[in-house]
Amino acid sequence: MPGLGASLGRGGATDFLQALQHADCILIEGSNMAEAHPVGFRWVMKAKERGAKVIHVDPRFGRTSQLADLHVPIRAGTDIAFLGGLIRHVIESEAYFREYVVNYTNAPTILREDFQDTDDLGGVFSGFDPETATYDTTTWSYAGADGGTDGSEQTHSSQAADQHTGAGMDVGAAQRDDTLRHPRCVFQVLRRHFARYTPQMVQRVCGISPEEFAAVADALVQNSGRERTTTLCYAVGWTQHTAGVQVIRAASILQLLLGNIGRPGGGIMALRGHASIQGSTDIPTLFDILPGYLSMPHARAGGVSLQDHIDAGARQRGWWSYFDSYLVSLLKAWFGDAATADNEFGFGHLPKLTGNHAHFATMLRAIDGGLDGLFVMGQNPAVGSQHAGLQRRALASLKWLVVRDLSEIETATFWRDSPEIESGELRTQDIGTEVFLMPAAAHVEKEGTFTNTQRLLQWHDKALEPPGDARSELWFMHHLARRVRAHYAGSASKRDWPIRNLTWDYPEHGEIREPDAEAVAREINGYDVAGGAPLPDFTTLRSDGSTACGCWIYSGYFRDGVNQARRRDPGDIGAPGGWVSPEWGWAWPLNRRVLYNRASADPDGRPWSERKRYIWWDEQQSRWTGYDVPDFPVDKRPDYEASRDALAMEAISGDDPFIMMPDGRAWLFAPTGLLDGPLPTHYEPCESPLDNLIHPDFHMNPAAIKWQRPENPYHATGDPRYPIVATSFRLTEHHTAGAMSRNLPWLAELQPEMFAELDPALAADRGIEDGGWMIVETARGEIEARAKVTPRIRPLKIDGRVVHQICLPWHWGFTGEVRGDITNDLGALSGEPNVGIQESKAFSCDVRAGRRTRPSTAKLADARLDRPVRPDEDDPPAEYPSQIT
Amino acid sequence: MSGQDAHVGRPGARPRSFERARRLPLVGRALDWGMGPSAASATTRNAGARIAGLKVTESVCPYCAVGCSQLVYTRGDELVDIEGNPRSPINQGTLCPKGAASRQLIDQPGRLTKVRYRRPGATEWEELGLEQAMDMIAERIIAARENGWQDVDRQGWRVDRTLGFAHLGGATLDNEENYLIKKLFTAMGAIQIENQARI
Amino acid sequence: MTTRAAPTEIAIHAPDAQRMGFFTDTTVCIGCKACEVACKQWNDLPADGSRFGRGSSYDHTGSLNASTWRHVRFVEIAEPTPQAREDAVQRLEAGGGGRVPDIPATGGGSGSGAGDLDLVAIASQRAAPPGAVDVAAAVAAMDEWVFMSDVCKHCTNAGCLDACPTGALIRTEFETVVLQADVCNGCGYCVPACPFGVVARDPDDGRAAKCTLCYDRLQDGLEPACAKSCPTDSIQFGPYDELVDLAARRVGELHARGMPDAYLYGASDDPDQELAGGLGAFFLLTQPPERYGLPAQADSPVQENVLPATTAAYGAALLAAAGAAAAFLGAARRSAGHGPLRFARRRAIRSWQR
Amino acid sequence: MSEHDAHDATPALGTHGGPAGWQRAHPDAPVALQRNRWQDAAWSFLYKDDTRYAPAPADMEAVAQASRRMRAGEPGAVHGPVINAPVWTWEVPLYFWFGGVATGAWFVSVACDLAGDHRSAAIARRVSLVAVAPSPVLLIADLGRPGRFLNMLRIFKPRSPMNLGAWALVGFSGLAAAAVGADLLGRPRAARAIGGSNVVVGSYLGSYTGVLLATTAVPLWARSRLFLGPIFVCTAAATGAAATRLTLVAAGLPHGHPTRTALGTIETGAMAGELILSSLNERRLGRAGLSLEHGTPGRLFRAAKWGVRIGLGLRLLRAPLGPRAHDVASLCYLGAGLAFRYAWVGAGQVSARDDETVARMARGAVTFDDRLTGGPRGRRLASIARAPRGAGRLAARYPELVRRASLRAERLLGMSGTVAGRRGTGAPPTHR
Repeated sequence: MPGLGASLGRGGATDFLQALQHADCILIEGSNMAEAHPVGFRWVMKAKERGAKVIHVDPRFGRTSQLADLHVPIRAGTDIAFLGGLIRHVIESEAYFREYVVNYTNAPTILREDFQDTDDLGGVFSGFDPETATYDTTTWSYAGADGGTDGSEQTHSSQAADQHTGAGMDVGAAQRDDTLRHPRCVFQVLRRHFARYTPQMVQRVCGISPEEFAAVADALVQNSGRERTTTLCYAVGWTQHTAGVQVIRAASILQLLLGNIGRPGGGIMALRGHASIQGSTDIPTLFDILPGYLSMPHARAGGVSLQDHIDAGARQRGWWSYFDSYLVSLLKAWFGDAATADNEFGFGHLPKLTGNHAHFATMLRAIDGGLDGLFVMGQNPAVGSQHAGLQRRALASLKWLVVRDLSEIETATFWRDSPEIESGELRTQDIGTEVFLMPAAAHVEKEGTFTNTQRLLQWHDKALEPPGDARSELWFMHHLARRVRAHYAGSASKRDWPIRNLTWDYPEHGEIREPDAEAVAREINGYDVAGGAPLPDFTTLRSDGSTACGCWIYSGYFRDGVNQARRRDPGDIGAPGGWVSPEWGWAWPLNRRVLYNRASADPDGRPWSERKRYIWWDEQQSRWTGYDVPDFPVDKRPDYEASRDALAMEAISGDDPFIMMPDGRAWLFAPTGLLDGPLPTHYEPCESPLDNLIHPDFHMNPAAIKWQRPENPYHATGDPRYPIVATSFRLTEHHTAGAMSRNLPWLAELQPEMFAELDPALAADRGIEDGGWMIVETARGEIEARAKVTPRIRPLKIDGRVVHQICLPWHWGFTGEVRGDITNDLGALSGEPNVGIQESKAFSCDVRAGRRTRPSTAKLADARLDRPVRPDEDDPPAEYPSQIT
Repeated sequence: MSGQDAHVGRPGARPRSFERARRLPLVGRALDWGMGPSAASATTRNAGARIAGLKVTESVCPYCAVGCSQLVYTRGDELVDIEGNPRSPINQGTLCPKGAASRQLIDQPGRLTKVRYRRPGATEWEELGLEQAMDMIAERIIAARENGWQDVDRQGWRVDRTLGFAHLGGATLDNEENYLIKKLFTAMGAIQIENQARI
Repeated sequence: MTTRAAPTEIAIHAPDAQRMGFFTDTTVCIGCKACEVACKQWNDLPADGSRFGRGSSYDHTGSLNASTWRHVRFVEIAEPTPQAREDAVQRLEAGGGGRVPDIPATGGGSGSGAGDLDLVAIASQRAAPPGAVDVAAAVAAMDEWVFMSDVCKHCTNAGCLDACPTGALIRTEFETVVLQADVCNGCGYCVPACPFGVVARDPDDGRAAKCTLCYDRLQDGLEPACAKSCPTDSIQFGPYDELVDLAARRVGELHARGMPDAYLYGASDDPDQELAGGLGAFFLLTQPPERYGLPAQADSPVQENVLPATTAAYGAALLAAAGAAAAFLGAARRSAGHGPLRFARRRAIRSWQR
Repeated sequence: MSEHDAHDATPALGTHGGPAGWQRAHPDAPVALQRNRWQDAAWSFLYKDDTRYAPAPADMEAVAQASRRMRAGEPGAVHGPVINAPVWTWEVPLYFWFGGVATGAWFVSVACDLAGDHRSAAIARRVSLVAVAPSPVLLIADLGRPGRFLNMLRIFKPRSPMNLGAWALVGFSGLAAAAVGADLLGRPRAARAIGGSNVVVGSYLGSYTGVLLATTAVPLWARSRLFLGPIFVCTAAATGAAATRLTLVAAGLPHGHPTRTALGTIETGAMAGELILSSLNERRLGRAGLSLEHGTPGRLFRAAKWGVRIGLGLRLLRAPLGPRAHDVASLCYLGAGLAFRYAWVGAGQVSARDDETVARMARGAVTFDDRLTGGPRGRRLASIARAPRGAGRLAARYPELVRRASLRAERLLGMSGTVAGRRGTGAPPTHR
């Protein structure tokens, strides 16, 4: 999550669920927590009964809102405007936690003179190139700090390359004004930037009345400071936007101004929707990063050497100065004895990126005939991915497809009963895709770790043998690797070097020859190359090839050869600080449960208040101590003053709690790491019935990715055919695309049919009856759903006109016990510039009563006739809008 | 429960007629006949939790990311019960409906136990042996790798990669599994490795 | 505080058992239905299908039945009183004012441009045409979305228990009412004898079935499955007396927080006012009981009616027997007396008795 | 696809009809990883003293007040279902009818004996035995688990009318068979003695069916609790007498025989009584009686009443029409009796689904006597057996009250057509 990473240092929730009980106010926005995370909401309820105020800001009055003290309806996709209003309120009313802001954030840091804000340029920051729709980020740097990132080399797809690293920026030379009065200090820039976000503007953009706005603002301000803390909880309602990362940035800025990061009951709780989605970014099945958020190498003229890559990725100061150790240890873990200093530890053999190879780009490649095969493991893109109709067409263009799941999901049967077959656009006999549907093992039939939303690694033991030919992914990958390696064993080709030299000697056991998950875990944890002893943590990693480690941030989870993730001791919950339960599982990094917890103490190392005591400096023992593992060098005195030219961790002073950042401070203003601006700015969603009132010249995020293709038509702003705002949400009773819930009769009966929630006025206007059928239409498709006409959805008055919103769950598809139309048939492919996430939480549509008369995606059938044949190069053209019509 | 005594003996509070009849000497007892120990069956008298004495395994719920701990009770290879782990400080024994239904996730209708294979252009599934399927997949991934291989890109920069195959998924997989996916596929030169959602 | 069942009613005696029960606090319920599923999971009950209902909010399984022993009710539009509806129209027409959350089109600001809210035009058609959405009613009911996990009440005066002719229903040592599946012969009498609509007969199996308060789990010291799974502890399980005390405190606290409508359903009332003598599974509600499909007052229909009904019926039967006798004796006397037809009658008697 | 298709989620796990086995896997072993004596429940309780969930001891009076206030007055919107409808099928009313015939015939047999007509008495006993014979079959057929019929006799439970009824059926059948056996063996005195004693059992068999219905939560039945028994007894007496009469006529009982006269008097009197009681009850029922007016039960109820009226008319006109007219009247009574039974059982099912009536009954405001007597104390069910204050006086005035109520009902019905209708529609729902 670069939103959190660029602000605070690490892309993970700063908090854990039990800590919510210590919050004095909980703002849930962009999340439907009670429905999507019911057990997590347990701790919100505890906080509420301890006196906390719970606020839910959401287009839909859902089960979360019912339990909240205050529900504020908001127009979907306007979160930055609302958060910006709160930021402005906090600054203008001087309600910010001054001591925290001055000491722990980069508010006092002075920016370059040539930085220009959106106010100066009518909606973009300095460095914007309308031709490529990208930014040169040079001018966003601190004054005096030379280098900065070389913006010209940035592309949309290089995403994570520099986002955590800020490579090359010499923050040591940065100047600060602790009075926060310097006109070019971050604080003053921030103040000016958000000056437009007045309550009146919030009302015009979001549809939130000044009274409601004041109620939220007062609650946040009153419940922040030395004695009190506020937590923000969010989920994909914030991230799945073309400015999603900047929403998280805005939330970070707000929490930093209020002084809530790193403190018990504070922080930003990212609520992930899949058991191990945090784990699948930590150990990424993502194209642009290597395990532990190390960037994948990018191709460049003359080739990229290991040193080039380290120079691009490492920082001189802060924790990222050890980038080289982590990368080399990873290469040692992968290539073993073959990786030596002489051959750059095999670095040169890693595949290199040249552009966007994310999911959507890949599927578009597939449509164009540029992809032979696809593995789909535990995912259901035919239902669950944006523009599902396009996804299914892409599947039909493959030569082969391997699907691994528990049951026959839509992705595996698209050739038989998809809407495209129904419409006659595709004929089963003509689909040349060879499909392997492999039975998978369920969670109790294998062992391993999930990394849950609070960065907690929990080991699950194996209770049963998988039935029949069902196997774990571990088994599948292991035995596939065995075959592939056997094939290439005799090859002398340079390109086969990584396969030949890949370390792959995991012991097998049992009749089915299941590889040993703990052996894999030990490799991830890391070991001493000479002796093979497990490493205690990542501080022991070296760049000389003496250590191997598959994922540096997980180093320590097999400390002392003990599976730390398998620890199951809750401890004494009632003891002071006992609620942290540090012996239950293992959280990365180093079992820290609250990140940046040095900030729970004041610059002198004393708790900000007795009530919010968490980590403090123990003068007698001369070390940091408390309820958690200190997120700080444990013996670095609070009064340690780093010299200006100190490097690495020496450069982090005793009162710099954000050790991942080169200046040890959280970034209100992100001089580097983001591709669409150093500060969040309100842009309308890609598809919106309304104009951007704050920056009329730039309707949507100018750096966002759009694919202008006939099969991916977009709605123009204010298109009268699509006047309604749609958003999607999850129900408690189902899970994601339904593969894990629609087949379960116990769950299927609880929510048997696809429905859409709409307000009574819209229903009356369109003649839609509660419980009757209705159709939701976009340029991509039309789906039918039962109407749930409910006063829980309220029309909003936006800038003088009434805007209706509809809310769509997205759990149904064309197989399973209960079936229904696919919400994702409605959306268009679009991409947030930093991470490429789609905008599925706000788009425009139209509704009418009745049932559809043709298959859901039939209207795009003709659009594909003029598609190009196989492209001559790797990257599909991603066209970036320079002007939005 | 001091406050409650005030109600007892309140003026006008009289037992109902049935209660009065029941309390009549001798005859009143007849109203309770047939409700005593004679009504309980042997099964009821020996009732107990069917998981008593079963093997238990600690697991983690596979649905959302809260990380609820589960207790899995099994009799040999038969799954008997999945419920919340009361020792977990996260969920303290509770589960949401999905977690509570996860026994049915394992024993769901239509749970796959055999490889299904669809030939190009075919209208029906065929069954395939696991080893045969693995061999076929290995053949195809190797062919796709070679077919999509690039030593250099269009500008002549070294890329050492293949665009022949891609991977999607992982958010509900174990870390160890994702690690092997990333490790093998990256070593094979694949870069199009993606999962559920990019956050 | 409740009329405790006399010991003879208890079928299973255990030396230190005490009354156990459920306290379901709807003010902390998130409507997740975990209880419904956890119950089915533990008791191995099948899914029994559902239908997408009109106006049923998120409830598609309808009601408790033989294979649904916990059921979460959702009440979304509690049809407002005429006065509340009228108030809503007024508020709409005023284009603002009133409590903020009560205004459907928020962000309107006070007094400005209320006229262009098409909502008002629709709402102002005070009597909505049949079938159309009643906007004003909807507005009046805006924030009244309530969830309630329903279950067998384990009544002190249990109609099903009183009715059961086979002894399949018993009161256990925990003073819960348990249906013994190995005894029940499916007579169906308990179904209408339950004033709460809890017990039902399974159409496939033929036996009646209902919540056992996890009698088998209690034997091994385990919490019932629903209470254990409840993520927000809306369902609380424990010794009855402790639960009642806790629940009463909770009501007091909610009253203090400005929720005067919070009340206990099935506990803490005067003993003679208590629902069915006191419910072993009682509820904290915030709306009138009928919103949740609960009767405002109830007692075991058997205990209520059996004595007067039997007296009337049996008395009538004896009267009928006496009447029959009287009719015969009267007829016989007439035939013995004088009259124009007496010879014919005597002839008839003689011919019949021959 | 129709608009509200039910989804059949074929069970993957789970068995119908009861909890999973209550057997421990190992009889003496504990449950692994769970603490005994509900300690886990206490340990994991979320709202302990560190919260303000329930901080202070409550004012119990205020708590009770809140409960009573929310449960008083008009119910407002009712979101049903409140109670479950009875599951009894066609066998049950038929059983009621046969049981009634048997009882009525037995009464007749005893009366015959008393009047000295022993031949008729013996025939009546046989009629009764024949009528009671299908009863167990019907009763068993209605059970969900017919094989477990004998579980009814597993215990003796006076509290349960059905249990007593099962015992009564067994007792009655046994005694009836014994009496008929005695007849056949030429022991008339024994038969008479058994017959006399069987009146005690028969009186219960003939009347408990009304009690059975009255001891449910179904508004129509529960609120007719003082009427149902007498009505059912009337039906029993009338149908029993009619059946016996027809049998005796067939056996050659001559016209003018006092037994024939007496039977005619009994069936007519009983049927007239039934008609009067039913009409009276129907009117006092108010909203709860709506289910007797609509749908199939309503049609059956009307048909039954017409059957009775025709029977009464035929009997009055038997002089001009001849004796056969009386036989037709007897048949009318038998048919009417059967229709009454089906109507009462069927209407109960409709009534149970009328959520608003159920709710109103619970609020103590459904029948007219509820209003006339000022409603029961504390809004309790009006029909609760606890005597209200001044019960003695009330009992004395009850007939008068019922009369006034009926008048009032007629006025109200005449004006509005419905009583406290279901939001204006008046008709109770016929399906859910």
